[in-house]
Amino acid sequence: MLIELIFIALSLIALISALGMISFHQPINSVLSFIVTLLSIAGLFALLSSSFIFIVQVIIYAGAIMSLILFVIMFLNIKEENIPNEPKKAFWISGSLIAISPFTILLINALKTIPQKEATIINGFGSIEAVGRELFSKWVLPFELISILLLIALLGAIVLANKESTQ
Amino acid sequence: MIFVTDYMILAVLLFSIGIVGVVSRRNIIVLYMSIELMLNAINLIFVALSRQYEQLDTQVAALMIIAIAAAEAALFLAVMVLLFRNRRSLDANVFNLLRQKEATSND
Amino acid sequence: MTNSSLLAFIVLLPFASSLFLGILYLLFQNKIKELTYSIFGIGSVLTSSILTLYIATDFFQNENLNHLSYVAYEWLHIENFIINVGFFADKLSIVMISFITVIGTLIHIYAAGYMHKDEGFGKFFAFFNLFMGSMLLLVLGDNPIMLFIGWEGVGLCSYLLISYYHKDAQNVKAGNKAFILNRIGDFGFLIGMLLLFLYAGTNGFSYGALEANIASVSPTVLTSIALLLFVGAMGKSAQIPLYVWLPDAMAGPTPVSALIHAATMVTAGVYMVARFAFIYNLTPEVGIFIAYIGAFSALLAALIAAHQDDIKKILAYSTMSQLGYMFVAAGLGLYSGAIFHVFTHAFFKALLFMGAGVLIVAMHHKQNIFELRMHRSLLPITFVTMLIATLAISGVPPFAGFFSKDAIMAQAFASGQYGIWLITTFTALLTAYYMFRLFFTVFFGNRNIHLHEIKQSMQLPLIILAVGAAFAGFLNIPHFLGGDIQFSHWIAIADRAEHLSVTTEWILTLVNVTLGAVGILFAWKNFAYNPMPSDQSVINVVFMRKFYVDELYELLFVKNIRRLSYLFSTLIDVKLISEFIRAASAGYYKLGILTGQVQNGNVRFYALYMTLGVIGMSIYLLEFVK
Amino acid sequence: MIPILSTMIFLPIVTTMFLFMTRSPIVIIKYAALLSSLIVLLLSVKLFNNFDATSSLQFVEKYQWIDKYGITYHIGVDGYNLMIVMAIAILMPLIYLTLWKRNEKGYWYNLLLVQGAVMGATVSFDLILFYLFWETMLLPIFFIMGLYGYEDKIYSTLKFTLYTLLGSLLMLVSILYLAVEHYNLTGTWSFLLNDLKAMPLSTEEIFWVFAGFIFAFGIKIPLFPFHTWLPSAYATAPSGAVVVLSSIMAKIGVYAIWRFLFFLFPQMLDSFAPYLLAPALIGLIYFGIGAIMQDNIKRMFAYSSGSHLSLILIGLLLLNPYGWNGSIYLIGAHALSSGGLFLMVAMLYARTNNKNVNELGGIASQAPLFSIFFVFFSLAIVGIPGTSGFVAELLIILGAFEHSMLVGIISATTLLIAMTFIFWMLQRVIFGQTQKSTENFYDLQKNELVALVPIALLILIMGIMPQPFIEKFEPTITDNLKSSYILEAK
Amino acid sequence: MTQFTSLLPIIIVGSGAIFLMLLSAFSKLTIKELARITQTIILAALAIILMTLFDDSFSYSVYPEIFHNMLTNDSFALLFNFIFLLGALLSIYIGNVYIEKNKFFTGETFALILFSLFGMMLLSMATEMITAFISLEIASLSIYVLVGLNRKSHKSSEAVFKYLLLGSFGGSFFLMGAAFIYAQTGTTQLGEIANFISANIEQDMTLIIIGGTLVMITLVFKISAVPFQAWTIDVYDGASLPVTAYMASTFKIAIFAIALRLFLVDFNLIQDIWDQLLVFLTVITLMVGSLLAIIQNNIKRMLAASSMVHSGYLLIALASTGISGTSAAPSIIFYLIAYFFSAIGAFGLLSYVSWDTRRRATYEDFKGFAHIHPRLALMMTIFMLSFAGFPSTIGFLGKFYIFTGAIEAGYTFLAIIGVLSAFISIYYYFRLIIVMYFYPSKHEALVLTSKITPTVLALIALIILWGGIGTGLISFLPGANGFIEFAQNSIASLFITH
Repeated sequence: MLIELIFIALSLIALISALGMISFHQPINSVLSFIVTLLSIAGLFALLSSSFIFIVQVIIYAGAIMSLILFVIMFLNIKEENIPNEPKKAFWISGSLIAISPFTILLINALKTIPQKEATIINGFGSIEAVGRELFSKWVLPFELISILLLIALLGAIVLANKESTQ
Repeated sequence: MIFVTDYMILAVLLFSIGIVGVVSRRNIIVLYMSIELMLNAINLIFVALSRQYEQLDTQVAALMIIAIAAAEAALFLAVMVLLFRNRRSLDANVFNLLRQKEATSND
Repeated sequence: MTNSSLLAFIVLLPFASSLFLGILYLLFQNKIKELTYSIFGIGSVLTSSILTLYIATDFFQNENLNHLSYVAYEWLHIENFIINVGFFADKLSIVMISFITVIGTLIHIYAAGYMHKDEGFGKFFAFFNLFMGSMLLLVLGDNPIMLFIGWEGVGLCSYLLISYYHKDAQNVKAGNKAFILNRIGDFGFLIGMLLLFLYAGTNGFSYGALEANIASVSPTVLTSIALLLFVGAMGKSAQIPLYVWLPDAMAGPTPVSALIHAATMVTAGVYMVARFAFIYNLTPEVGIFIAYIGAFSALLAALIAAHQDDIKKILAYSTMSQLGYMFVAAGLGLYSGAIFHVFTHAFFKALLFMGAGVLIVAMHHKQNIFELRMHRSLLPITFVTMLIATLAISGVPPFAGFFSKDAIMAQAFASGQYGIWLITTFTALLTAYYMFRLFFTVFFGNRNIHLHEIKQSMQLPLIILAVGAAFAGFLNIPHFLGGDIQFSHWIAIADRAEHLSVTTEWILTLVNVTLGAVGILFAWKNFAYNPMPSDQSVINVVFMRKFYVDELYELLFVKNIRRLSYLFSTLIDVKLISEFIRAASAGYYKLGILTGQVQNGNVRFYALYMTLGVIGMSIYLLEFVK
Repeated sequence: MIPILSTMIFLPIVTTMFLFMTRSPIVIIKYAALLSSLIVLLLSVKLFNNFDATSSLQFVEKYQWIDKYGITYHIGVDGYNLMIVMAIAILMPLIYLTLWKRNEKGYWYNLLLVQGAVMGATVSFDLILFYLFWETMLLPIFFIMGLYGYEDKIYSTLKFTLYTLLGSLLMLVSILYLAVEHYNLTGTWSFLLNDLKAMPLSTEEIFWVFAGFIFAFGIKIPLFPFHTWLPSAYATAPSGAVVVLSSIMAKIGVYAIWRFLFFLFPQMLDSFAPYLLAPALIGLIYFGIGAIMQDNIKRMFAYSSGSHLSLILIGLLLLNPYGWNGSIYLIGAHALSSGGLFLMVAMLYARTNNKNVNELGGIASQAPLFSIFFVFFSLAIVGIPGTSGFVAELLIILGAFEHSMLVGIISATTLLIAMTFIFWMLQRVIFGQTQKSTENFYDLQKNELVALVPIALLILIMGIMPQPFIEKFEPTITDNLKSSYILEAK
Repeated sequence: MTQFTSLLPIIIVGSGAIFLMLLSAFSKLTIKELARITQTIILAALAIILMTLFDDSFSYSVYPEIFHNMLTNDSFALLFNFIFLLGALLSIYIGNVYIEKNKFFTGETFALILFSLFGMMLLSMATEMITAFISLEIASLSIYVLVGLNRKSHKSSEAVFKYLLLGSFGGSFFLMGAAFIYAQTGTTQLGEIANFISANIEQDMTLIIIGGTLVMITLVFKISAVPFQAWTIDVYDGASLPVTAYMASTFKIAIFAIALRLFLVDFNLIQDIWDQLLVFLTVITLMVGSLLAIIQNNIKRMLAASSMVHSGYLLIALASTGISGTSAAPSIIFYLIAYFFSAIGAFGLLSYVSWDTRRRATYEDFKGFAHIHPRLALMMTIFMLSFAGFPSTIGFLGKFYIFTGAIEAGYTFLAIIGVLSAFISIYYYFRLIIVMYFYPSKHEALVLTSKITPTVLALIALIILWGGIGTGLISFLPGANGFIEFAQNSIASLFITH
């Protein structure tokens, strides 16, 4: 009973904050509300008894990446005039929300075909060592590739953003 | 009764919201975050799937996706900096140098 | 028994020499003497005329020799369309070629004098020989195709010779006119010929084979064939309605007018009708039609001729008129009479033209009869010979024209075509009138005029021809004059001759002679010594402008076909189709510009397109998800 | 034993490549071009002599090319393409001779290439091979027109190219469709003419395939409504290109109808002849009349050759021996006469720099030789007896009358129509007073004379004794025809 | 050992990339030397591939005990890797002038090129969806960066922004699709997916279908099919020419590697679901692509738009696969080869003649080009003809092959539409030839220093011609035959089960 309540609460928060994220005018506000979304999703991870992902989500995502964004926003010291004012924003958002509905409905209907299963918490499932074992046994190749991917991201970020070589 | 599919449905909703964000906003930062939102929704599905089948490999997949998201984040921020340097603006509409100019010659 | 391959040589010689002369001329133009040209030019024709006479004698000597034929080689052989380059001579063609070659030779000799000091001397003789060759081929060919080849050949030569003085665009126009009208005739002729093949040519296309098969053809088809073939004759022999080219054809040098447009080519139509007697005998109604055409042509020509001032034009119209007589005869089935008139007419008409040529040269290339006025004693030979010719053409006994024309009119009367008889008789009166109008006007002038000197080579042929014009008639003396039409008997064509009682014949003849006399007297009154120049009254102008037929044709055909051409090539092709294509491509391009608007450079719209695609796909897939 | 046909195709092409690689000077190029084309001419004479009228396909060369798809290099000569092969072999050297003054390398290269290509298209018996040559022969013409053409050249070049390519692309679909059907039937790929004929297709399948082909050929010929590229192309193209276009390519268009449509689906051709006959007849008159009011002499001849090609097409569509032999003969005859005439127009333009009929004139008094030849070729076009044209037209008209009275009469009008504008043109161009543009009009040069005399002689010979030529192809064609259609005996 | 050799090229490229990265960071080598190093690395990889390239078709899983069937090496992958390496090599060779003259090319550039190669090679071998996506991301990210190399140019930075945004937007659908497929099959291994489908084909396949569709969305986005095409023109236009050449010639092909694996093998049985969808996509891609291409004045943009049209042709073939007919699948490979050579040639030549400030970008700039650079113009003509599918070029055989496949599959109308857009393409390809040849030259001749570039271009032109008319008679130069054989082998290897 408690889980239901938590789930409903978290999902509502997630949805609302997500909507907020896409509708706030100030980037700072949307970043913050996005962080709320991420955290609530993290909570949902927890409900799905995958503790490791939960941790990663909280630390890396909500923690690292988002603060990085905040940092960049500060770094660029964006002023009001730099922020686009979007008069038709509401119209766009609502319009596209309606427009997208077939897609959403399709996916939801499809998911309905999955056999129903109650989402109870299993202890020990998705613990760090379990996931780690999986990661280093079966998923070793993708793991290596991910490292290279991050390397490229790093390199790319340097190439794109480094200042001195532009003049 | 909460079923695992409900999580997935929520994820689909978030995914759609992400799409809506990409389509309807002009602020580059928001565009970026909408894509992040989509990735998160996918993560949620993956995790729910691992709960559904009680398999771990989709959780690993979720990890991978987080990493991918991080990588993209890095590039995004770099590009943002680049763009902002060039044009002092976060408005996606400003960046339309490459639009189709009126073609002139017709023979 | 002669070697029939001689026939081939008769045809070949002129062709060969014409080719030779042509090359010679192209290589050296005027660098070599006129003599060389004339030797080859005349020599070839002379040789073939000698050969002709040699063969002709055979025909005279042994009665049972009806025809010679010689096949050179196979020209075409597809299915049963088998055409040989073959030559065929029966008495008809012998008559034709003998006077063609003989008169041809004379005119060649005459031309050598006439064309003296002309820069195109060699070219002229090349064309002249080419003409002789084609004409002989026309007569001697043993199947309609060969005839047609010659037929077109002579047309071509007349084109080339009419536009001989090509510096003046008018002459070239005249040439075009002649050739185009001829070709219209040929168009009909060709169709008729091909139909003839398709319906009667199943075993062979030579005259003999056709004659054998002709009975099997259905009458209606036969009628149309006969008509179509006659269309060809209309063009070639300048009958209504295709006659308008003949007067303009006088633009060519006078020998050309004499040879082509008087003596030989124009009579090809008559020859053709005679040659196809076996068809026309089966289609008498067509014959009547032909006769009427001939009669009206004769009348019309005579009427116009009476109001012309240009000497050559007068002679041209008189030619047309005489041809009319010939067609009357042919149409009414008196082929021998027709051919006989061709024969006699060749003499006196050639003579007339050559005389006219002499006058023109003598008077420094004037052509108006009122300007040509002189005293007969200045050119005695010309005067005498032309007198004979004029008498002959006016049908005054005992000159050649009298016999031939008289027979024709008699035939008309005999076969009950009184209308035709009336017309022809009236035309006879007119003929006498306008010919003597010409004669008196020219020769009864004052004495003191300086003349250009005349070469002997121009005088001599006149005399020879005069003899012919005077006595050729006696070859075919009708019964009521105690003869028995030897010529008609000898030539042996399937005539449909009608016979009259002797008295009727006498009456008709007397009528003709008196009418002729009246005409002559009338002419004497008006034109001897003090000619009255043609007045400008409306009717007269109408006559002089030849009833405005040229203008009518111009209006009806030439203008419209040019309009049509403009419509097709400019309006439809350029304005309509091309513009449409242009517009279509331009429209497509515009569409492209429109499509280009999606590339508005705005990333959100790009995402939007993608999303729309996604939504579309989802809608498409919704049906699979229940 | 050298492979005659392949040599005739590839000698010019290889020559071109060699010259291009070695960057030869223009003089060498000229002589090389002339030499190679003369060799081709010799070979063609040899071919003509050894050609055996009784057997159908000869001088066959057949190699696997792209065997994965059964695309074969299969070439040969039979009664249908003999005339065109000869025409190409004879005309090309003469073209080179008359264009001797042109000093642009590109011009010569492209002419050599097009010679090879048209020869290939004429003799190939594999549909893809044919398609390859058929498309490739367009390219040199495209370049010649675009590079050395006259005013408004680019528009007309593009128009011409797009027209022709549209046609051939649709033809490609037809070819592929046939091949696929053959594959479904037999399980093996093949584009050989012999394999693809007599396929059991449904009527509307055949109809569409047929339509694809006819569209391509119709544009090339050109058939009546598809002709608007023709006048502009002829008007702007330089003479070399025009000669090739009118004397060779257009003929290949007609020939292709025989080679492919007749061989692939005779019944269809039989049932469709009437519907094609109508536009052909219209074209005959339409082009003929259209030519009358043309002041640009090249446009005039464009229309005139359009008219004659319609006649050739008519002869084909009559589906009787007279018509067929006639139009095959006319292919040769018209190739010669129009070739000669266009060459002379080239000389005319080179001398006067003027294409307007009304501004020419008086040439006869300036240049007798030139005028004689010009008049002669004009007469040959008109089909005066004694020239090769007459024989062919006679046969076609005869066939037309055997077909039906109406068709006969309409096709007989060619006697009149051609003449009306030709003679009017002669009157204005050759005769009359000398104009400003023709004041210093010099007569034929040696090389030009050398080029023209053979054509003229050939025209005469073919006119005076046609049988030796006709009997080369007549037997095979008549037999083919009879074996394919039940001819109602008239 | 063969296991190792099959990995060796990838290892060489990957380690080479890292090596270069470090090298460019810590050493003062000139760009020329770096380029030479890169070339040697690629050549080494090529050499190893060449050892097994001509074997008849084979397929085996690479180190299954380590990689758990996430990588497969087969003729298919081998051919693709060969093309990628060749593409990279040629782009560097051809672009050398450009690279030397423009300062924004640094050591990192080559590192990124190698990284992208690394990604593409993995992509062609990957048989597991997450792995495939990661390799795709590796390739994409490095190419994003390559697009944005020229930081000074606003266009370039705008291009990278759009590419990055839309790329990751489109990419996310792939993952969603993977998730859905997992949701039904419980696996992301391609082989097992195939087994699952064939095992219970009669059951309801909703999730797989939708998953497949979502994956397809990403793929059609990458090959820029309408309506996912919008990014193409902008990105091609914004990127610097050697990069454009590189991505145009290789990246699209890489996408087809995974697409073929998925749709030819795994979704083979349920493919007919997508038929109408694909047909629709094909038609609008061809139409809109043609429309966009004719209105371009900038050659680069024209080629970009025309690349959509070429994707359209490929989609024809893709739509024709699965159903009866054996030619459709190989025809894709063959067409890719044809397109590869034409594209690398055309873009390469473009980059060669416009390295400097007096850029030749538009049709206008190419007026009279033939009169000052006849040989280059000739090559460009050959490339254009090949693009247009003119006979006696390899491009013609490509189209020939695809249309044959379409007709064989009963899609005659697709073939006709293809032919019509080929007809339209004549206009914009021939337009370049026309301006090059038929107009007087406005520019003075360029100083074209490099000797190597024209040679390479000439080589490519020869390959294009030989690929069009090359005959089986000459065994050591198989020409068209050889290419067809490659295509058929590689496709055959996809269906080898192990």
